[in-house]
Amino acid sequence: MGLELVYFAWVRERIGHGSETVHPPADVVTVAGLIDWLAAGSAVHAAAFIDRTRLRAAVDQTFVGLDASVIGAREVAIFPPVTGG
Amino acid sequence: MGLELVYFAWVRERIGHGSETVHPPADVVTVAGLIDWLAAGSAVHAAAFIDRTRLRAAVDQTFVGLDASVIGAREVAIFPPVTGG
Amino acid sequence: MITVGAAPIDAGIECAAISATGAGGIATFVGLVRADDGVATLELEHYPGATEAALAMLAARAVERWGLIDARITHRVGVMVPGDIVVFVGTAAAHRAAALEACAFLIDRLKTDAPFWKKETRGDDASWVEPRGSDDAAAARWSH
Amino acid sequence: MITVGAAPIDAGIECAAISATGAGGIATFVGLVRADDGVATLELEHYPGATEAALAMLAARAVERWGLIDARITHRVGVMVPGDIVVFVGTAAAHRAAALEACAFLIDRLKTDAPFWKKETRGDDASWVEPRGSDDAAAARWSH
Repeated sequence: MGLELVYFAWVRERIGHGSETVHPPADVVTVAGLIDWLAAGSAVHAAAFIDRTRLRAAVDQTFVGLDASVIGAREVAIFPPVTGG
Repeated sequence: MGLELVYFAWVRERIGHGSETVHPPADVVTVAGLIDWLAAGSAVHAAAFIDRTRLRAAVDQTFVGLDASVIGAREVAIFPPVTGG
Repeated sequence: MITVGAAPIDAGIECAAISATGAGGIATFVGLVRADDGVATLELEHYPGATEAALAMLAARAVERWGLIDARITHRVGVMVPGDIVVFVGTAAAHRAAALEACAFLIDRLKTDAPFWKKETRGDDASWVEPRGSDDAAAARWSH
Repeated sequence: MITVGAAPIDAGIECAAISATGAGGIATFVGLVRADDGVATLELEHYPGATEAALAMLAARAVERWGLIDARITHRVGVMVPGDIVVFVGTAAAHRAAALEACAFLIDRLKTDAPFWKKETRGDDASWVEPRGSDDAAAARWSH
Protein backbone atom coordinates (compact mmCIF):
# COMPACT_ATOMS: atom_id res chain seq x y z
CA MET A 1 0.00 0.00 0.00
CA GLY A 2 1.41 3.36 -1.03
CA LEU A 3 1.59 6.69 0.74
CA GLU A 4 -0.80 9.32 -0.61
CA LEU A 5 0.78 12.77 -1.05
CA VAL A 6 -1.29 15.92 -1.49
CA TYR A 7 -0.05 19.37 -2.42
CA PHE A 8 -1.64 22.81 -2.20
CA ALA A 9 -1.16 26.32 -3.58
CA TRP A 10 2.21 27.01 -5.22
CA VAL A 11 3.63 23.67 -4.08
CA ARG A 12 0.87 21.99 -6.09
CA GLU A 13 1.46 24.30 -9.06
CA ARG A 14 5.22 23.72 -9.11
CA ILE A 15 4.88 19.96 -8.84
CA GLY A 16 2.19 20.05 -11.51
CA HIS A 17 -0.47 17.95 -9.80
CA GLY A 18 -2.43 17.91 -6.57
CA SER A 19 -1.78 14.36 -5.46
CA GLU A 20 0.32 11.30 -6.11
CA THR A 21 0.95 7.91 -4.54
CA VAL A 22 4.52 7.05 -3.60
CA HIS A 23 6.34 4.14 -1.98
CA PRO A 24 9.18 5.58 0.10
CA PRO A 25 11.84 3.24 1.54
CA ALA A 26 11.76 2.23 5.18
CA ASP A 27 14.44 4.75 6.18
CA VAL A 28 12.08 7.64 5.37
CA VAL A 29 10.62 8.22 8.84
CA THR A 30 9.83 11.98 9.01
CA VAL A 31 8.18 14.57 6.79
CA ALA A 32 11.60 16.18 6.25
CA GLY A 33 13.04 12.81 5.25
CA LEU A 34 10.15 12.31 2.84
CA ILE A 35 10.81 15.73 1.27
CA ASP A 36 14.52 14.87 0.91
CA TRP A 37 13.72 11.56 -0.73
CA LEU A 38 11.21 13.18 -3.14
CA ALA A 39 13.69 15.95 -4.04
CA ALA A 40 16.48 13.44 -4.64
CA GLY A 41 14.34 11.50 -7.12
CA SER A 42 12.90 14.36 -9.18
CA ALA A 43 14.18 17.74 -10.37
CA VAL A 44 10.59 19.08 -10.32
CA HIS A 45 10.14 18.11 -6.67
CA ALA A 46 13.61 19.43 -5.82
CA ALA A 47 12.68 22.81 -7.30
CA ALA A 48 9.31 22.91 -5.51
CA PHE A 49 10.91 22.03 -2.18
CA ILE A 50 14.02 24.22 -2.54
CA ASP A 51 13.22 26.48 0.45
CA ARG A 52 12.24 24.18 3.31
CA THR A 53 11.47 27.16 5.59
CA ARG A 54 8.49 27.94 3.35
CA LEU A 55 7.01 24.45 3.62
CA ARG A 56 4.40 23.23 6.04
CA ALA A 57 2.86 19.78 6.40
CA ALA A 58 0.02 17.65 7.67
CA VAL A 59 0.09 13.94 8.40
CA ASP A 60 -3.28 12.22 8.07
CA GLN A 61 -4.87 15.69 8.09
CA THR A 62 -3.20 16.77 11.32
CA PHE A 63 -0.95 19.84 10.98
CA VAL A 64 2.57 18.99 12.12
CA GLY A 65 6.18 20.18 12.01
CA LEU A 66 8.53 18.84 9.34
CA ASP A 67 10.21 16.69 12.00
CA ALA A 68 6.97 14.75 12.56
CA SER A 69 6.86 11.02 11.92
CA VAL A 70 5.34 9.56 8.76
CA ILE A 71 5.57 5.97 10.02
CA GLY A 72 2.23 4.32 9.43
CA ALA A 73 0.81 7.44 7.75
CA ARG A 74 -1.69 7.08 4.91
CA GLU A 75 -1.71 10.70 3.73
CA VAL A 76 0.93 13.44 3.89
CA ALA A 77 0.16 16.99 2.74
CA ILE A 78 2.88 19.49 1.80
CA PHE A 79 2.00 23.15 1.26
CA PRO A 80 3.07 26.77 1.87
CA PRO A 81 2.18 28.59 5.10
CA VAL A 82 -1.58 29.14 5.16
CA THR A 83 -2.80 32.64 4.38
CA GLY A 84 -6.11 32.34 6.18
CA GLY A 85 -9.68 32.63 5.07
CA MET B 1 -50.00 79.69 21.10
CA GLY B 2 -49.67 77.04 23.79
CA LEU B 3 -46.75 74.88 24.88
CA GLU B 4 -46.98 71.24 23.82
CA LEU B 5 -46.07 68.76 26.57
CA VAL B 6 -45.28 65.13 25.84
CA TYR B 7 -44.82 62.34 28.36
CA PHE B 8 -43.31 58.87 28.08
CA ALA B 9 -43.24 55.58 29.98
CA TRP B 10 -44.47 55.69 33.60
CA VAL B 11 -44.69 59.51 33.53
CA ARG B 12 -47.21 59.17 30.71
CA GLU B 13 -49.06 56.38 32.53
CA ARG B 14 -49.29 58.33 35.79
CA ILE B 15 -50.49 61.49 34.10
CA GLY B 16 -52.95 59.45 32.08
CA HIS B 17 -52.19 60.79 28.62
CA GLY B 18 -49.22 61.22 26.30
CA SER B 19 -49.56 64.88 25.46
CA GLU B 20 -51.32 68.07 26.40
CA THR B 21 -51.16 71.75 25.52
CA VAL B 22 -50.62 74.21 28.37
CA HIS B 23 -50.25 77.97 28.75
CA PRO B 24 -47.75 78.57 31.57
CA PRO B 25 -47.32 82.09 32.96
CA ALA B 26 -44.33 84.21 31.97
CA ASP B 27 -42.43 83.44 35.19
CA VAL B 28 -42.07 79.77 34.17
CA VAL B 29 -38.65 79.93 32.50
CA THR B 30 -37.05 76.50 33.09
CA VAL B 31 -38.12 72.86 32.83
CA ALA B 32 -37.97 72.62 36.64
CA GLY B 33 -40.19 75.71 36.91
CA LEU B 34 -42.61 74.16 34.44
CA ILE B 35 -42.75 70.96 36.50
CA ASP B 36 -43.39 72.97 39.68
CA TRP B 37 -46.18 74.91 37.99
CA LEU B 38 -47.79 71.71 36.64
CA ALA B 39 -47.56 70.00 40.05
CA ALA B 40 -49.07 73.02 41.81
CA GLY B 41 -52.10 72.97 39.53
CA SER B 42 -52.91 69.25 39.54
CA ALA B 43 -52.69 66.44 42.10
CA VAL B 44 -52.17 63.95 39.27
CA HIS B 45 -49.17 65.85 37.95
CA ALA B 46 -47.85 66.36 41.48
CA ALA B 47 -47.93 62.59 42.04
CA ALA B 48 -46.27 61.84 38.70
CA PHE B 49 -43.51 64.38 39.37
CA ILE B 50 -42.98 63.61 43.05
CA ASP B 51 -39.37 62.42 42.67
CA ARG B 52 -37.61 65.01 40.52
CA THR B 53 -34.36 62.98 40.51
CA ARG B 54 -36.15 60.37 38.38
CA LEU B 55 -37.27 62.87 35.74
CA ARG B 56 -35.50 63.75 32.51
CA ALA B 57 -36.52 66.24 29.84
CA ALA B 58 -36.16 67.38 26.26
CA VAL B 59 -36.91 70.85 24.91
CA ASP B 60 -37.89 70.90 21.26
CA GLN B 61 -36.57 67.31 21.01
CA THR B 62 -33.15 68.18 22.43
CA PHE B 63 -32.27 66.31 25.63
CA VAL B 64 -31.52 68.79 28.41
CA GLY B 65 -31.15 69.12 32.18
CA LEU B 66 -34.12 70.25 34.28
CA ASP B 67 -32.48 73.66 34.64
CA ALA B 68 -32.72 74.27 30.88
CA SER B 69 -34.75 77.17 29.56
CA VAL B 70 -38.24 76.72 28.14
CA ILE B 71 -38.47 80.32 26.90
CA GLY B 72 -39.69 80.23 23.32
CA ALA B 73 -40.02 76.43 23.37
CA ARG B 74 -42.78 74.77 21.36
CA GLU B 75 -42.48 71.25 22.83
CA VAL B 76 -41.25 69.99 26.19
CA ALA B 77 -40.98 66.26 26.91
CA ILE B 78 -40.86 64.88 30.45
CA PHE B 79 -39.97 61.24 31.03
CA PRO B 80 -38.03 58.77 33.21
CA PRO B 81 -34.33 58.01 32.54
CA VAL B 82 -34.09 56.12 29.26
CA THR B 83 -33.47 52.37 29.50
CA GLY B 84 -31.93 51.99 26.06
CA GLY B 85 -32.85 49.96 23.04
CA MET C 1 -30.18 54.08 7.35
CA ILE C 2 -32.14 54.58 10.57
CA THR C 3 -35.54 52.97 10.98
CA VAL C 4 -37.72 52.86 14.09
CA GLY C 5 -41.07 51.16 13.81
CA ALA C 6 -43.51 48.55 15.01
CA ALA C 7 -43.02 46.15 12.10
CA PRO C 8 -41.23 42.84 12.80
CA ILE C 9 -37.54 42.91 11.84
CA ASP C 10 -36.24 40.32 9.37
CA ALA C 11 -32.58 39.55 10.14
CA GLY C 12 -31.97 38.20 6.66
CA ILE C 13 -33.30 41.28 4.90
CA GLU C 14 -31.35 43.61 7.21
CA CYS C 15 -28.11 41.69 6.83
CA ALA C 16 -28.47 41.51 3.07
CA ALA C 17 -29.10 45.27 2.90
CA ILE C 18 -25.94 46.28 4.77
CA SER C 19 -23.90 43.62 2.91
CA ALA C 20 -25.03 45.14 -0.40
CA THR C 21 -22.73 48.11 0.27
CA GLY C 22 -19.97 45.87 -1.09
CA ALA C 23 -17.55 46.97 1.63
CA GLY C 24 -14.75 44.58 2.57
CA GLY C 25 -16.11 43.85 6.04
CA ILE C 26 -19.65 43.86 7.37
CA ALA C 27 -20.40 43.38 11.06
CA THR C 28 -23.91 43.00 12.37
CA PHE C 29 -25.63 42.53 15.68
CA VAL C 30 -29.15 41.22 16.14
CA GLY C 31 -30.75 41.62 19.55
CA LEU C 32 -33.72 39.43 20.44
CA VAL C 33 -36.16 39.45 23.32
CA ARG C 34 -34.97 36.91 25.88
CA ALA C 35 -37.28 34.83 27.99
CA ASP C 36 -35.07 35.41 31.07
CA ASP C 37 -36.80 35.53 34.42
CA GLY C 38 -40.08 34.55 32.86
CA VAL C 39 -40.61 37.68 30.77
CA ALA C 40 -43.82 37.23 28.78
CA THR C 41 -43.76 40.47 26.80
CA LEU C 42 -41.42 43.39 26.29
CA GLU C 43 -42.87 46.73 25.28
CA LEU C 44 -40.65 49.47 23.90
CA GLU C 45 -41.71 53.08 23.81
CA HIS C 46 -39.79 55.78 21.95
CA TYR C 47 -39.93 59.53 21.39
CA PRO C 48 -40.97 59.82 17.74
CA GLY C 49 -38.61 62.14 15.92
CA ALA C 50 -36.17 62.61 18.79
CA THR C 51 -35.29 58.90 18.96
CA GLU C 52 -34.64 58.70 15.22
CA ALA C 53 -32.50 61.84 15.45
CA ALA C 54 -30.52 60.41 18.37
CA LEU C 55 -29.86 57.18 16.48
CA ALA C 56 -28.84 59.11 13.36
CA MET C 57 -26.37 61.15 15.41
CA LEU C 58 -24.98 57.96 16.99
CA ALA C 59 -24.56 56.36 13.57
CA ALA C 60 -22.87 59.50 12.23
CA ARG C 61 -20.39 59.42 15.12
CA ALA C 62 -19.54 55.79 14.37
CA VAL C 63 -19.15 56.53 10.66
CA GLU C 64 -16.73 59.35 11.43
CA ARG C 65 -14.76 57.58 14.18
CA TRP C 66 -14.22 54.34 12.26
CA GLY C 67 -14.38 55.65 8.70
CA LEU C 68 -17.38 53.48 7.93
CA ILE C 69 -18.84 53.20 4.46
CA ASP C 70 -22.31 52.78 5.96
CA ALA C 71 -24.13 52.13 9.22
CA ARG C 72 -27.63 50.73 9.55
CA ILE C 73 -29.84 50.70 12.65
CA THR C 74 -33.29 49.17 12.58
CA HIS C 75 -35.18 49.28 15.86
CA ARG C 76 -38.54 47.84 16.74
CA VAL C 77 -40.99 49.47 19.13
CA GLY C 78 -44.30 48.32 20.60
CA VAL C 79 -45.13 44.98 22.17
CA MET C 80 -42.80 42.03 21.52
CA VAL C 81 -42.52 38.46 22.77
CA PRO C 82 -39.43 36.32 23.45
CA GLY C 83 -37.67 35.45 20.20
CA ASP C 84 -38.71 38.66 18.45
CA ILE C 85 -35.92 40.83 17.10
CA VAL C 86 -35.68 44.15 18.96
CA VAL C 87 -32.78 45.70 17.13
CA PHE C 88 -30.48 45.24 14.15
CA VAL C 89 -27.15 47.06 13.87
CA GLY C 90 -24.99 46.74 10.76
CA THR C 91 -21.69 48.41 9.92
CA ALA C 92 -19.75 48.36 6.66
CA ALA C 93 -16.05 49.21 6.42
CA ALA C 94 -13.09 48.48 4.18
CA HIS C 95 -11.46 46.44 6.96
CA ARG C 96 -12.89 44.09 9.53
CA ALA C 97 -11.57 45.70 12.72
CA ALA C 98 -13.38 48.97 12.00
CA ALA C 99 -16.64 47.20 11.20
CA LEU C 100 -16.48 44.97 14.30
CA GLU C 101 -15.55 47.76 16.72
CA ALA C 102 -18.10 50.19 15.35
CA CYS C 103 -20.82 47.55 15.59
CA ALA C 104 -19.97 46.85 19.24
CA PHE C 105 -19.87 50.61 19.93
CA LEU C 106 -23.29 51.16 18.40
CA ILE C 107 -25.04 48.37 20.27
CA ASP C 108 -23.39 49.34 23.58
CA ARG C 109 -24.51 52.96 23.12
CA LEU C 110 -27.96 51.95 21.96
CA LYS C 111 -28.41 49.92 25.13
CA THR C 112 -27.76 52.96 27.33
CA ASP C 113 -28.13 56.32 25.63
CA ALA C 114 -30.89 55.69 23.15
CA PRO C 115 -34.26 57.25 23.99
CA PHE C 116 -36.26 54.10 24.55
CA TRP C 117 -38.21 52.96 27.58
CA LYS C 118 -38.82 49.30 28.30
CA LYS C 119 -41.76 47.71 30.06
CA GLU C 120 -41.73 44.03 30.92
CA THR C 121 -44.64 41.82 31.79
CA ARG C 122 -44.30 38.65 33.86
CA GLY C 123 -47.59 36.92 34.41
CA ASP C 124 -49.96 39.61 35.73
CA ASP C 125 -47.12 41.93 36.70
CA ALA C 126 -46.00 44.79 34.44
CA SER C 127 -43.04 46.96 35.32
CA TRP C 128 -40.90 49.64 33.70
CA VAL C 129 -37.26 48.62 33.48
CA GLU C 130 -34.72 50.65 35.45
CA PRO C 131 -31.41 51.71 33.86
CA ARG C 132 -28.70 49.07 34.37
CA GLY C 133 -25.21 49.75 35.66
CA SER C 134 -23.66 46.99 33.53
CA ASP C 135 -24.93 48.68 30.37
CA ASP C 136 -23.45 51.99 31.48
CA ALA C 137 -20.11 50.26 32.03
CA ALA C 138 -20.22 48.70 28.56
CA ALA C 139 -20.95 52.08 27.01
CA ALA C 140 -18.32 53.89 29.07
CA ARG C 141 -15.45 51.91 27.52
CA TRP C 142 -16.01 53.81 24.28
CA SER C 143 -15.63 57.24 25.86
CA HIS C 144 -11.81 57.34 25.78
CA MET D 1 -22.55 24.62 11.43
CA ILE D 2 -19.41 24.58 9.29
CA THR D 3 -19.67 24.78 5.53
CA VAL D 4 -16.84 25.14 3.01
CA GLY D 5 -17.76 25.19 -0.66
CA ALA D 6 -17.68 26.89 -4.02
CA ALA D 7 -21.31 28.09 -3.97
CA PRO D 8 -21.93 31.84 -3.59
CA ILE D 9 -22.78 32.87 -0.03
CA ASP D 10 -26.05 34.71 0.62
CA ALA D 11 -25.61 37.05 3.62
CA GLY D 12 -29.36 37.20 4.23
CA ILE D 13 -29.79 33.44 4.37
CA GLU D 14 -26.75 33.03 6.64
CA CYS D 15 -27.82 35.78 9.01
CA ALA D 16 -31.36 34.45 9.18
CA ALA D 17 -30.07 30.96 9.97
CA ILE D 18 -27.95 31.98 12.96
CA SER D 19 -30.68 34.36 14.18
CA ALA D 20 -33.13 31.47 14.18
CA THR D 21 -31.36 30.07 17.25
CA GLY D 22 -33.47 32.55 19.21
CA ALA D 23 -30.53 33.52 21.42
CA GLY D 24 -30.57 36.97 23.00
CA GLY D 25 -27.66 38.28 20.96
CA ILE D 26 -26.46 37.38 17.49
CA ALA D 27 -23.23 38.80 16.07
CA THR D 28 -22.17 38.25 12.50
CA PHE D 29 -19.32 39.16 10.23
CA VAL D 30 -19.43 39.07 6.45
CA GLY D 31 -16.13 39.32 4.59
CA LEU D 32 -16.18 40.35 0.95
CA VAL D 33 -13.52 40.41 -1.75
CA ARG D 34 -12.13 43.94 -1.93
CA ALA D 35 -10.99 45.57 -5.14
CA ASP D 36 -7.93 47.04 -3.37
CA ASP D 37 -4.82 47.45 -5.43
CA GLY D 38 -6.64 46.46 -8.58
CA VAL D 39 -7.33 42.85 -7.63
CA ALA D 40 -9.36 41.27 -10.44
CA THR D 41 -9.93 37.84 -8.93
CA LEU D 42 -9.27 36.09 -5.65
CA GLU D 43 -8.91 32.33 -5.64
CA LEU D 44 -9.14 30.38 -2.41
CA GLU D 45 -7.83 26.85 -2.09
CA HIS D 46 -8.49 24.64 0.90
CA TYR D 47 -7.56 21.19 2.18
CA PRO D 48 -10.80 19.24 1.89
CA GLY D 49 -11.61 17.55 5.18
CA ALA D 50 -8.74 19.09 7.14
CA THR D 51 -10.00 22.65 6.63
CA GLU D 52 -13.52 21.76 7.74
CA ALA D 53 -12.09 19.98 10.79
CA ALA D 54 -9.94 23.00 11.67
CA LEU D 55 -12.93 25.35 11.42
CA ALA D 56 -15.05 22.98 13.51
CA MET D 57 -12.37 22.94 16.20
CA LEU D 58 -12.13 26.73 16.12
CA ALA D 59 -15.91 27.05 16.46
CA ALA D 60 -15.93 24.55 19.33
CA ARG D 61 -13.28 26.59 21.16
CA ALA D 62 -15.38 29.76 20.77
CA VAL D 63 -18.51 27.95 21.95
CA GLU D 64 -16.70 26.76 25.07
CA ARG D 65 -14.84 30.02 25.83
CA TRP D 66 -17.86 32.31 25.48
CA GLY D 67 -20.63 29.86 26.35
CA LEU D 68 -22.21 30.28 22.92
CA ILE D 69 -25.53 28.71 22.01
CA ASP D 70 -24.32 28.28 18.43
CA ALA D 71 -21.56 29.27 16.02
CA ARG D 72 -21.80 29.23 12.25
CA ILE D 73 -18.97 29.49 9.72
CA THR D 74 -19.64 29.44 6.00
CA HIS D 75 -16.58 29.79 3.79
CA ARG D 76 -16.34 30.03 0.05
CA VAL D 77 -13.51 28.54 -2.00
CA GLY D 78 -12.62 28.76 -5.68
CA VAL D 79 -12.46 31.85 -7.87
CA MET D 80 -14.19 35.02 -6.67
CA VAL D 81 -14.42 38.61 -7.88
CA PRO D 82 -14.61 41.87 -5.89
CA GLY D 83 -17.93 42.14 -4.07
CA ASP D 84 -18.31 38.39 -3.63
CA ILE D 85 -18.72 37.13 -0.08
CA VAL D 86 -15.72 35.06 1.04
CA VAL D 87 -16.79 34.21 4.55
CA PHE D 88 -19.70 34.44 6.97
CA VAL D 89 -19.25 34.07 10.72
CA GLY D 90 -22.21 34.06 13.08
CA THR D 91 -22.34 33.62 16.84
CA ALA D 92 -25.35 33.27 19.11
CA ALA D 93 -25.24 33.89 22.86
CA ALA D 94 -27.57 34.86 25.68
CA HIS D 95 -25.81 38.22 26.03
CA ARG D 96 -24.34 40.58 23.48
CA ALA D 97 -20.77 40.85 24.79
CA ALA D 98 -20.18 37.12 24.39
CA ALA D 99 -21.61 37.06 20.87
CA LEU D 100 -19.62 40.13 19.76
CA GLU D 101 -16.31 38.98 21.23
CA ALA D 102 -16.63 35.43 19.95
CA CYS D 103 -17.45 36.71 16.47
CA ALA D 104 -14.35 38.95 16.45
CA PHE D 105 -12.26 36.02 17.77
CA LEU D 106 -13.48 33.67 15.04
CA ILE D 107 -12.84 36.04 12.15
CA ASP D 108 -9.41 37.02 13.50
CA ARG D 109 -8.43 33.37 13.84
CA LEU D 110 -9.91 32.46 10.47
CA LYS D 111 -7.77 35.15 8.86
CA THR D 112 -4.57 33.59 10.20
CA ASP D 113 -4.82 29.99 11.31
CA ALA D 114 -7.37 28.58 8.92
CA PRO D 115 -6.00 26.24 6.24
CA PHE D 116 -6.73 28.34 3.17
CA TRP D 117 -4.37 29.64 0.51
CA LYS D 118 -5.12 32.78 -1.48
CA LYS D 119 -4.13 33.63 -5.00
CA GLU D 120 -4.75 37.08 -6.42
CA THR D 121 -4.80 38.12 -10.04
CA ARG D 122 -4.13 41.69 -11.17
CA GLY D 123 -4.31 42.08 -14.91
CA ASP D 124 -2.08 39.33 -16.34
CA ASP D 125 -0.26 38.80 -13.04
CA ALA D 126 -1.23 36.01 -10.65
CA SER D 127 0.44 35.61 -7.27
CA TRP D 128 -0.02 33.59 -4.10
CA VAL D 129 -0.60 35.79 -1.06
CA GLU D 130 2.02 35.72 1.70
CA PRO D 131 0.97 35.56 5.39
CA ARG D 132 0.44 39.05 6.85
CA GLY D 133 1.90 40.29 10.13
CA SER D 134 -1.13 42.48 10.88
CA ASP D 135 -3.39 39.43 10.80
CA ASP D 136 -1.07 37.59 13.18
CA ALA D 137 -1.23 40.55 15.56
CA ALA D 138 -5.03 40.58 15.42
CA ALA D 139 -5.15 36.87 16.19
CA ALA D 140 -2.53 37.11 18.96
CA ARG D 141 -4.71 39.35 21.12
CA TRP D 142 -6.97 36.34 21.79
CA SER D 143 -4.17 34.15 23.13
CA HIS D 144 -4.16 35.56 26.67
